[in-house]
Parts: sequence; C-alpha cells; structure tokens
Amino acid sequence: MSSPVDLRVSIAGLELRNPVMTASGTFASGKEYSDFVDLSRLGALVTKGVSLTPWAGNESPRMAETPSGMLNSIGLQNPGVESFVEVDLAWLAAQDVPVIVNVSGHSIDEYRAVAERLESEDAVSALEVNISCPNVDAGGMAFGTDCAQAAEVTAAVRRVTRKPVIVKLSPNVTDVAAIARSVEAEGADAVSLVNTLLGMAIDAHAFKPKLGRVVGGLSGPAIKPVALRMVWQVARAVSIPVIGMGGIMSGEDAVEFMLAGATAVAVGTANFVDPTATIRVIDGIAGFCRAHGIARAADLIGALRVG
Amino acid sequence: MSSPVDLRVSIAGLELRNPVMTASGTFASGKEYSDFVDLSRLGALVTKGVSLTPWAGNESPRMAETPSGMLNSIGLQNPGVESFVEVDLAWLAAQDVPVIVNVSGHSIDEYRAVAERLESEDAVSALEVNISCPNVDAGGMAFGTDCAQAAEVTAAVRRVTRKPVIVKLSPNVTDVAAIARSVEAEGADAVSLVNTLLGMAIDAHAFKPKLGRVVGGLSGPAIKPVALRMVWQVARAVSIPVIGMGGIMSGEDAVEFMLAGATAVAVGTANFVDPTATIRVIDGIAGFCRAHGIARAADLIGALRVG
Amino acid sequence: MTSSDFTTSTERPLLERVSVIANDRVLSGVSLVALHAPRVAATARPGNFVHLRITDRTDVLLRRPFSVHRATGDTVELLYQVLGPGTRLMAEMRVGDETDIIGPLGRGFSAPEDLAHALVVAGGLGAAPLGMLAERLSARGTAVTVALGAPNAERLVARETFESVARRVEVATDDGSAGHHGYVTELVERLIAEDTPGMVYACGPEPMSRTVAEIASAAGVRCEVSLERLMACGVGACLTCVVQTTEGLRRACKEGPVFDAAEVLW
Amino acid sequence: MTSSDFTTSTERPLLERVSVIANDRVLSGVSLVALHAPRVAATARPGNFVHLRITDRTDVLLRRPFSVHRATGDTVELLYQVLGPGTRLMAEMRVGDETDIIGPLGRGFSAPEDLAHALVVAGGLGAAPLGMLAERLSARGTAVTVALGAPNAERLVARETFESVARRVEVATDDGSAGHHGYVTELVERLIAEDTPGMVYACGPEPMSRTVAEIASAAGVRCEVSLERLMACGVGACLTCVVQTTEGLRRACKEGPVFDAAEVLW
Ligand SMILES: Cc1cc2nc3c(=O)[nH]c(=O)nc-3n(C[C@H](O)[C@H](O)[C@H](O)COP(=O)(O)OP(=O)(O)OC[C@H]3O[C@@H](n4cnc5c(N)ncnc54)[C@H](O)[C@@H]3O)c2cc1C
Ligand SMILES: Cc1cc2nc3c(=O)[nH]c(=O)nc-3n(C[C@H](O)[C@H](O)[C@H](O)COP(=O)(O)OP(=O)(O)OC[C@H]3O[C@@H](n4cnc5c(N)ncnc54)[C@H](O)[C@@H]3O)c2cc1C
Ligand SMILES: Cc1cc2nc3c(=O)[nH]c(=O)nc-3n(C[C@H](O)[C@H](O)[C@H](O)COP(=O)(O)O)c2cc1C
Ligand SMILES: Cc1cc2nc3c(=O)[nH]c(=O)nc-3n(C[C@H](O)[C@H](O)[C@H](O)COP(=O)(O)O)c2cc1C
Ligand code: FES
Ligand code: FES
Repeated sequence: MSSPVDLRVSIAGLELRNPVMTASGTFASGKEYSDFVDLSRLGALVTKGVSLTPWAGNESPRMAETPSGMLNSIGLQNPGVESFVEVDLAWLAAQDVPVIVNVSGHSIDEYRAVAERLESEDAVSALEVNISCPNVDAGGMAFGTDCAQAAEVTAAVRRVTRKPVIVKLSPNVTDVAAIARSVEAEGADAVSLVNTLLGMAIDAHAFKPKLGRVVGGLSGPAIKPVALRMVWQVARAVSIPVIGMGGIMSGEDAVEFMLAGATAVAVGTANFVDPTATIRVIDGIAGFCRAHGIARAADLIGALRVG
Repeated sequence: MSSPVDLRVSIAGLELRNPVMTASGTFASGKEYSDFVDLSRLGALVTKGVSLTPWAGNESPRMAETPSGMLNSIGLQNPGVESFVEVDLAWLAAQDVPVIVNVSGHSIDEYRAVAERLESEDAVSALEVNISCPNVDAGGMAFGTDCAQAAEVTAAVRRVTRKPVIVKLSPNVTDVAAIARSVEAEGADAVSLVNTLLGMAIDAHAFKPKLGRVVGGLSGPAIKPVALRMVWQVARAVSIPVIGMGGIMSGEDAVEFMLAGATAVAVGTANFVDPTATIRVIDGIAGFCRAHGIARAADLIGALRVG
Repeated sequence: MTSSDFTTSTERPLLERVSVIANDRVLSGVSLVALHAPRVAATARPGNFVHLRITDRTDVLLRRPFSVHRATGDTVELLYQVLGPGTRLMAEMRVGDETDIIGPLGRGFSAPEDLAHALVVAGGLGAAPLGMLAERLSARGTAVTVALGAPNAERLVARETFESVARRVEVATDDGSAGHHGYVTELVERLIAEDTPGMVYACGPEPMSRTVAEIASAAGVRCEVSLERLMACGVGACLTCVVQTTEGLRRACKEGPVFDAAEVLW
Repeated sequence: MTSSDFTTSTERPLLERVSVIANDRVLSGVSLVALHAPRVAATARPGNFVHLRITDRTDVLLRRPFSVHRATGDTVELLYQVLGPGTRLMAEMRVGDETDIIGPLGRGFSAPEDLAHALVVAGGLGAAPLGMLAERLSARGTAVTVALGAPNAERLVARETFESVARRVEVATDDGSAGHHGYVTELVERLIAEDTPGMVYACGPEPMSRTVAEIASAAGVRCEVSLERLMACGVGACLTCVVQTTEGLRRACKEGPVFDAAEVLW
C-alpha cells in the first residue's frame, strides 16, 4: 500500500514515516495490536502511561459507552517504569517503530524520576508528559489545569532529559492556549491534545454512577469538535508542533486536525472499534492527498482557509 | 396524560408544574412550537436570549451536525428587549406557562438595562442571565469563564430586580463549581448549566471551517456526560437549586440529571429532532417514578447512590 | 385542492407519522421516495417543504429538509440527491419503514389568479419543488414554460413530469448532450423575450437563481426563488437558516424558502 | 479438531469478515446468531469469545464480546441475551448482513487429558460458553454432568444441546416449573457427592459462580469459572476488564475470561 504521496512529518527533530501515532493508553505497548497491525507502518507508537512505582488503577466498572463516545476511568494502572523497561521496552526495541513513552506522576519528583530512568534507554525516542489524566486524584489533571504547575512539571522533566519532550494537555481548562504557551516557555518541544474530557454516566434504574470512580474521561467521535477547536487555538498560540487527537476514526478526521494546525495526530478509541484503525487513517490521509493533488502531507498542516 | 406522580418542583419560590423547561434559544418564544406542544404542560418556557438593542447574530452557515451533536453559531440574534416585550412577551402573557427570559449583554450595563426593562413586566417569572454564550465576542462567555466577572454581572442584575435570578454557566471552564459559588455569593437564586461547549467543524474537502464564524457551541447527546459531571459537581458545591441540561433526549436522561442533583432540567437540541420532545421527557419522568414507586419527582433530586 | 394563491396555506404545520410506499433510484445519486402522509399531502402547497426524521440514530442527529416534489391523494413525494450521511440513510429506507415528517413548512410560491403564463427555471435538484408548481399552475389554467438545466442529458431531473404538464420544455446541458449546449440561464433571456411570462420561478444552485433573478428584473418580470439553507429546527425557532433580505434577516424555513427575488440580498 | 488441553490455542486472534447465516430467537429475549466465520471457527476453543462489531453507527460505538457457543465447520454460533442498544441492534441483523469479529479471544477452559468426569454448571446465559465445552469434552471421552439453572422452565437455555452430549442433565428453576425448585447451586453439592468429578466448570451470574467455586473447593475439586467484565478493546490493551486475583489484577479478555476459581478474589 506504499503511496506516491510523501507522508513524512517531523516533530522536534523526530522524523516520522507518517503523521499517525497511537494515542496513549489505547494501544498498550503495541504487542496486543501487533496481531492486527504492522507496527512498522506507524508514525510512532505512544505507550500507556508509565509511573515510577506500580499503580493499581481504579475500581471497576472502568468504562461506560456514551453517545458516539466512551468514558474510561482506568486510572493509569501500570507496573512501574522498571517493569516497563524490562518487559515492554525490551519488546518494543525489537520493533521498527519510534517509541514515545507517556510519563505519569503523582508529584513533580515522580515525573522527573521516570524521565531520568528513561534517559539512558535508546529505544525511547521521546517522552510525552501526561499532565492531563482526569482519572487520578493526586497529580494527573491537577498539573494540566494550572499554568504555573504545568510549567513546573515541564521544567523538571526538561532538566533531566535530552530527548524530545511532548507535553500532553487537558481539555478541561478555560484557556488551553495559555497552558500551551506556559509549557512552551519551559522548553517543551511539542504539545499533544486533547486528553479526555471529564465526564460522568449514570444508570438511572440502579440510581448509581456507571463508573466505579463516578467520573471518567470522555473520548471518541463525540469530542472531536472540542478537540479540533482546541488544536486550532493552540496551533495559533505556540510555535512548537502540535499533535492532535480526539475522536479520529478516519483519514478525513485526521486531515481535519492537520488543517487546523496539527503536525501529527493520534488514534485512540478508534482502535477498540477497528484494530486496524491506525492503518486506515494512514491510508486515508494518503488517499486524501492524492485526490487533492497534494504531494506532501506536511502541506496540510494549518492549511485551513479561514474567512 | 395526568399522572398520579407529583411532578412539581420549586425554584427560588417559583412553583413549576414539573421539572421540564425549554432550553434557551432552541424554542424561540414558544409560538412556533405551539403547533406541536401544549405550552401549558411545560414546567417553564425559557426564551431565546434578549439584549438591550437588536443583535444581528453571526454570518451563515450557522450550524453543523457532528457525531451525536450539533454546533451552532447563531450569535444571539434578537430584536432587542423593546420588540421582545411588545411582540413575544405580549403573546406569551396569554399562555398559561411560567416565562423565564434569557438575558444577554455585551457589557454589565447592558445586562443590567435589560433586567431593569423587564422588572415591571408581570409576564416575566424569572430571569436567566446568560454569561456563557460562546458565540459572541464581547461579553457572552467572557463573563462566564471568570469568577470575578461572573460575580459582577450577577450583582448588577441582582440590584435591579426582585425576580428570581438564574445564572447560566459555561462548561468551558476549569472549575465550574468555583464559578457557581461566586454567583451564589452575589445573590443568584439558582444556576443553570450547561451552555454549549466551544467546538469547531471542518469541511476537509473544502479546506474550510463549516461555520461562518469558525467556532460554535456544541450541544446534543454528545455532551451529556460532561454536562452530567458538571451538574453533579455544582450541586454539591452550592446550596441554591441547579437546572441541568445538555443532551437530554428522554425522560431517563432527565432523571439522570435530577439524580446528579438538578432540581429541574431543560430540553434543547432534542426539540429539533422531535418537536414534542419536552412532552415526552415530562411523561418519561412520570413513567420512571411510577415504575420505581416514587411518589414525588422531587425525591429524585440528588438521589444518586455513590460508593 | 389548490387555492388560487398557493401561498395562503390554510393549515398549520403538523407532525405526521408516515410510512414508505416506494423509494427508487431515478438516476445515479438521485432517488424518489413516496411517503404515505395523507394529512400533509392534503395541505402542502408548491414550494412547501417537509422536515424528515430519517433515523433514530443520534450520530445522524438532525432532521433533513426536503421540498414537496408532488402531493397527490395520500402521498407525498420527495425527490432527493444522495450527498452525505443523512441522504445515504434515506436511500436505504425500505418500503414499509415508518418515520415521521413535520410539514407542510415554509412559505411557498405565490401565483396571482390572473397569471396567464409562467416561466419555471430548474437547475439540477431545483426541479424538486418546481414539479408540483408546474402541475398546479397548469391544472388551474396557467400556461407553463419550463427551462431545465443539468450537467448532461442523463442528469435532467423530472423531465417527464414537466413535459406532461408544461406547454413547452426547453433543456440545457453543460456538455450539450441534450438541448442547448450551455447554462440553462442562457435560455431564460430568449424565452422571456419570445413570450414574456407574468412570473418567473427559479430553483437551483444559488448562482443560477441569482442570474435568473437579474434577467427577470431587467425584463421587468416578477421573479420568485426558492433558497436552501442548513436547517436545524425547520419551524422558525432556531435562527439557523437566515437569509439576508431588504427586509432584514429572514428565516428560510418560515418567511422562505421561497422569496421574492427582488428582496434577496445575494 | 480439539486438542487435548483446550487452552493451548495454537493460533493468534484475527480480524475476520463474517456474514450472518441465521439469527433466530430461541426464547423471549434470547437469540442465536450463526456467523460464516471459517477462520475463527477453525481455531476457537471452549471458553474463548469473539469481539463483535455490531454496527457502523458511532452512537453505539464499541464492539460487544460474546462467548463462542458452538464452532462447527465454517460456522461460529453466538447465544445472546437482548439487554441494551448493542444486543437490540444485534437482534435486527438479517441473514446476509456482513460485519466483522475479532477472535478467538481470551483464555479458554483447561481440561486435563485424563479428565474422566466433569461437572458443568450453567446459570442463565452462562450456558453460552459451556455448550461448546460440554460438546468437546464428551467428544474426547470425558463424561459430562450438567447442572442447568434458570428462573423458570421456559428460560432454560440450550437444554437440548446439553442433553445431546451430556451423560446427565439436571435442571433447577427458581419457581420450580422444571426440575429442582430452587437455585442450581443447590444441586451442585449433591452432584459432587454422588459422583465426584475431576473438574467443575461454572458460568453464570457472579454470585452463582462464586457459590459453585466455594462448594467445589470444599469438596477439594478444581473449579474454573468464566467471568464477565465490560470490555472496550477485548484484546488486552486498555485495562478496562480487570479482575482481582491472587496473582494481582488480571485482564478478563486476555488472562480470562476463564479463571481458576481458587485465584479469583470475589
Ligand atoms: C427548504 C429546503 C428544501 C430542500 N429540498 C431538497 C430536495 O427536494 N431534494 C434534495 O435532494 N435536497 C433538498 N434540500 C437539501 C437537503 O436538505 C440536503 O441535501 C440534505 O439535508 C443533506 O443531508 P446529508 O446528511 O445527506 O448531507 P450533509 O452531510 O448534511 O451535507 C452534505 C452536503 O450538502 C450540504 N447541505 C446539507 N444540508 C443542506 C441544506 N439544508 N441545504 C443546502 N445544502 C445542504 C452540506 O453543506 C454538504 O455540503 C433542501 C434543503 C432545504 C433547506
Ligand atoms: C467475555 C464475555 C463473554 C460474553 N458472552 C456473552 C454471551 O455469550 N451471551 C450474552 O448474551 N452475553 C455475553 N456477554 C455479555 C455481553 O457482552 C453484554 O450483554 C453486551 O455487551 C450488552 O450490550 P448492550 O449494548 O446490549 O447492553 P449495554 O447497554 O451495553 O448493557 C446492558 C446491561 O448489560 C451490562 N453489560 C454490558 N456489557 C457487559 C459485559 N461485557 N459483561 C457483562 N455485562 C455487561 C451493562 O452493565 C448493562 O447493565 C459476554 C461478556 C463478556 C465480557
Ligand atoms: C482507555 C483509555 C486509556 C487512556 N490512557 C491514557 C494514558 O495512560 N495516558 C494519556 O496521556 N492518555 C490516555 N488516554 C487518552 C487518549 O490517549 C486520548 O488522549 C483520548 O482518548 C482522546 O483520543 P480518542 O478520542 O481518539 O480516544 C486514554 C484513553 C482511553 C480511552
Ligand atoms: C441553536 C441554539 C441556540 C441557543 N441559544 C441560546 C441562547 O440564546 N441563550 C442561552 O443561554 N443558551 C442558548 N443555547 C444553549 C442551550 O440553551 C443549551 O444550554 C445547550 O444547547 C445544551 O442543551 P442541549 O444539549 O439540550 O441542546 C442555544 C443552543 C442551541 C442549539
Ligand atoms: S431552521 Fe430553525 S429557524 Fe429556520
Ligand atoms: S478489554 Fe481492553 S484489556 Fe480487556
């Protein structure tokens, strides 16, 4: 399925085959989906969030389907960075795909410690600092909803790594552009957005919340309009590259994010619906470019004609 | 269709037949929908936003359909309060339904002036102060995304009216509970939420935004999880009644909002899908109560069993 | 039963439960659906539209507006082009499927009782509302000339309908595969000159309607155009569908979709 | 082709395009869909499930997991209860409709080669995965006793399937309309005492499985249970479906849905 269209894009010196990544937490470390997807076709693989120590995550039920979306309250369950390096990273190192590790923390120290531990790992191409998880009490979203704290986390990670630092932003804020500027100022090489919108679902007949944790993160097509708007706002507010995500199901969806200003995109919930979604999106972008006589996918970035 | 269930609820001394209102801007002043709905069955009728002077609204296209939702960028087009009183209110006065007027302004003075003009109108049962419209540049959402400004608008309106003051909150904020507390502190009798989420849609093949104004307000089932979460947060943060809305299509949806803490609900986008949606929701709430042996709909308020 | 002036609709719009009687492709990408809708059929006037609930899926949330192409007996016919998600689902409707429509909606065409001769200009799917207009006009004795335009011969929509009721039908195709080789608007000037009508009615792509309006006004003939706007409510409540006119912003679903061309600020 | 120990699935899960061969109601609110799915049919083991794409509607976004009830030749059968939006749409699938499934998924039941006698306990739809288990066990010579429970006689699911392959089938109904008047768990103790099996397999409401597990462990018989959790990905990537076990959190879609009852922290 190789195409004459040049799909390459680059983010903070990282050369990607194409603009399509996996969205953190929806693709684990790729092993499960390697039954369906040739990982070497991906622009990059973004891992599930990794913390310093093992996290147990939240109580069940951990998901609820909503109109054109889903809520999840996984809560960053992960075995901790040591186990991640030994098991997941060892496996990933043998795969021909750039690996971006999604970094979580309950505290600035924990973010820094995870980044430090990964610094010596050549299999790690970049770090995505998740300051926007709505599913953990300490840390997580708290850091992503306040400019000063977002800046602090970014600076702390920046100090200990030479790898590209991508900061993942929360949509649950009044002014996402301000947060983006504050992390850019502290040396973030790129920003990715959106993480999930904080939501809730209720089983009326049971008089109970559908999620064990009551609230969770909304993802999927339902949030695409909000995600597109935020990517558009942020792309105009910062000069670092933007990685766009939120409800991308098709190549056309991905193109919309690129037109709004995204240099790359990530596919999340769509993987659950179609395990080959990432490949469909890559081929869809190529097909769109061909249909419109566009030679390089990079030419789509910010090409929206406004007014 | 009278039912043995007692559907009455009261908001700031306003006795409502049932908890179901129309969502501002989706029902005009009721005349158009009176072809399909017996207005006297509604808990209350909330009018389209009314400003001091006539507003022209935004350029077309003014809407775009999205997965399980829609974007609108009407921009509070309205003939101004004088014409509203002469034409719409005169007609409404003859209908047997409590009228809540949705008040808009570009400035605190304009909000106050509209409230002053309506104070002497007996046909007006309450004011809903819209500090959350994402579709106007000056005023609108600006007032709803900052605690101090939200408080100021509330205080200004409070000073000039003896009618119940409902403040309509924006979901496009980091901490909706904080905004709710700040308007409660300035004498708001109730809060209503959510207004629309700021979103965007792109026609990829045309390389253009789908809305003339580029961004618009997202409504419909897609936003229900976010709306429910915010109603739940606000209901626990304030002691004044909460009017919940956002994607309500059925009686069960309405019950979910009441369980989360809403005293009343509003039906918006659903009217476009089914002009009799408000009636279906009223009957649906009654049916739910009957099925669960609940004598008074008011018993549903905040009855969610958590943990 | 047609009243002399179609626009004076005696009835208010209603929500009617309907069932699909037929839904067939008339040409590639264009189908005709016949709905059993006795109440709307009885009150619809030329130029009115219905707001159709296509599905109960919330991922295709809103109704879609369609002009009444024909209303005979208990049946309302809609002529539609398959464009996006809504009309794609519409094309999948099977005979017997049930749904509902709101209608009749909007201001239809006006037709002075003494109108002796009318020129009807249809571009592509613009033929949809004009089919019923031509029928009702000739039924009450107005001579009807039709100018029908399309990209090519295959895409001339509802030609038979027009030929069965019009005194004269002239066609134009962009590729010359039928009739005049060029835009339908190029026929209009000549047709007006040869036999000046009392009214010109136009529906099609907005640039076409606008050009027809200009030719008509130059010839001093009154012209009505049917305009399309995205519509959410369809009943006049949401202000999604406004049109700029000399009278200010007007709702296409209420004061329109048919407008006096002289009032439209193109 | 059954291997001696069912769990050693030689194949990896795959995404297979399937078509509906049959989709019929077996009792009120319960249907059986037969899918033409040769590749999954060939590799599915008792206890495996498939993740079914029911619709392309995004308002019912996610796949739904269903145990393989039977896998014969090119056909995979799913026995399902109509509960919510997904299974309601599933019940509307017509013969010839196409969709896709991911499968076979999950860890199935284990069955020691020398297993002489097995007790299979099914509550309601728990019969779904156990039908295939009973078949394959008896096919390779293990004597199977089945204890089948339901609210009433009408709701005894897949009774015929079990009777055709099991040495003995005992039923229990809450209302006594068939077999033992009471819970199926009340049969288990006696059945184990009368003729102690080498393994007990249970699937049904979690309280039932738990009780069965307790009775089995008291009798010193190894017990496997098939558990249900909400599942998003179905392939082990999202951690939606975790189960608390003595080994820590385990994914029902990967390390399960079949678990050694002794490891489950109920
Ligand atoms: C009063 C009125 C009468 C109409 N009568 C007919 C008719 O008789 N036959 C017919 O085929 N179509 C008619 N239309 C247009 C029809 O409503 C749209 O084509 C339809 O809604 C498209 O829905 P969709 O989901 O298939 O495509 P969408 O994905 O909604 O849209 C596909 C394309 O069509 C455009 N479109 C969508 N809705 C409208 C609309 N309301 N008006 C104009 N363009 C639109 C979109 O901008 C997009 O470019 C009418 C529209 C109006 C306002
Ligand atoms: C491994 C596995 C195998 C299964 N095998 C079968 C089977 O063979 N036959 C069968 O009828 N059902 C089976 N289920 C359950 C089935 O997946 C759900 O009933 C179905 O997804 C409900 O979808 P819905 O949209 O109709 O209802 P929803 O609206 O999604 O749910 C309706 C009700 O069912 C519950 N539910 C939804 N999904 C699940 C789930 N995955 N597990 C448990 N409860 C759920 C919900 O909490 C809700 O109370 C299995 C589930 C799992 C995890
Ligand atoms: C089940 C699930 C788990 C997720 N886990 C993480 C995570 O560990 N770290 C993170 O930054 N984002 C996480 N996310 C957010 C996604 O990466 C993505 O930002 C969001 O889902 C929006 O994209 P989508 O609509 O394509 O899914 C998770 C999302 C889902 C649905
Ligand atoms: C077309 C349209 C116009 C609206 N106009 C107003 C308005 O004038 N004032 C206001 O406070 N909210 C307005 N809203 C917001 C609704 O009142 C409501 O808060 C929102 O749509 C969420 O509810 P829903 O999902 O049921 O539509 C409007 C919404 C729509 C869709
Ligand atoms: S579509 Fe709502 S006013 Fe015309
Ligand atoms: S459902 Fe995703 S890990 Fe089990």
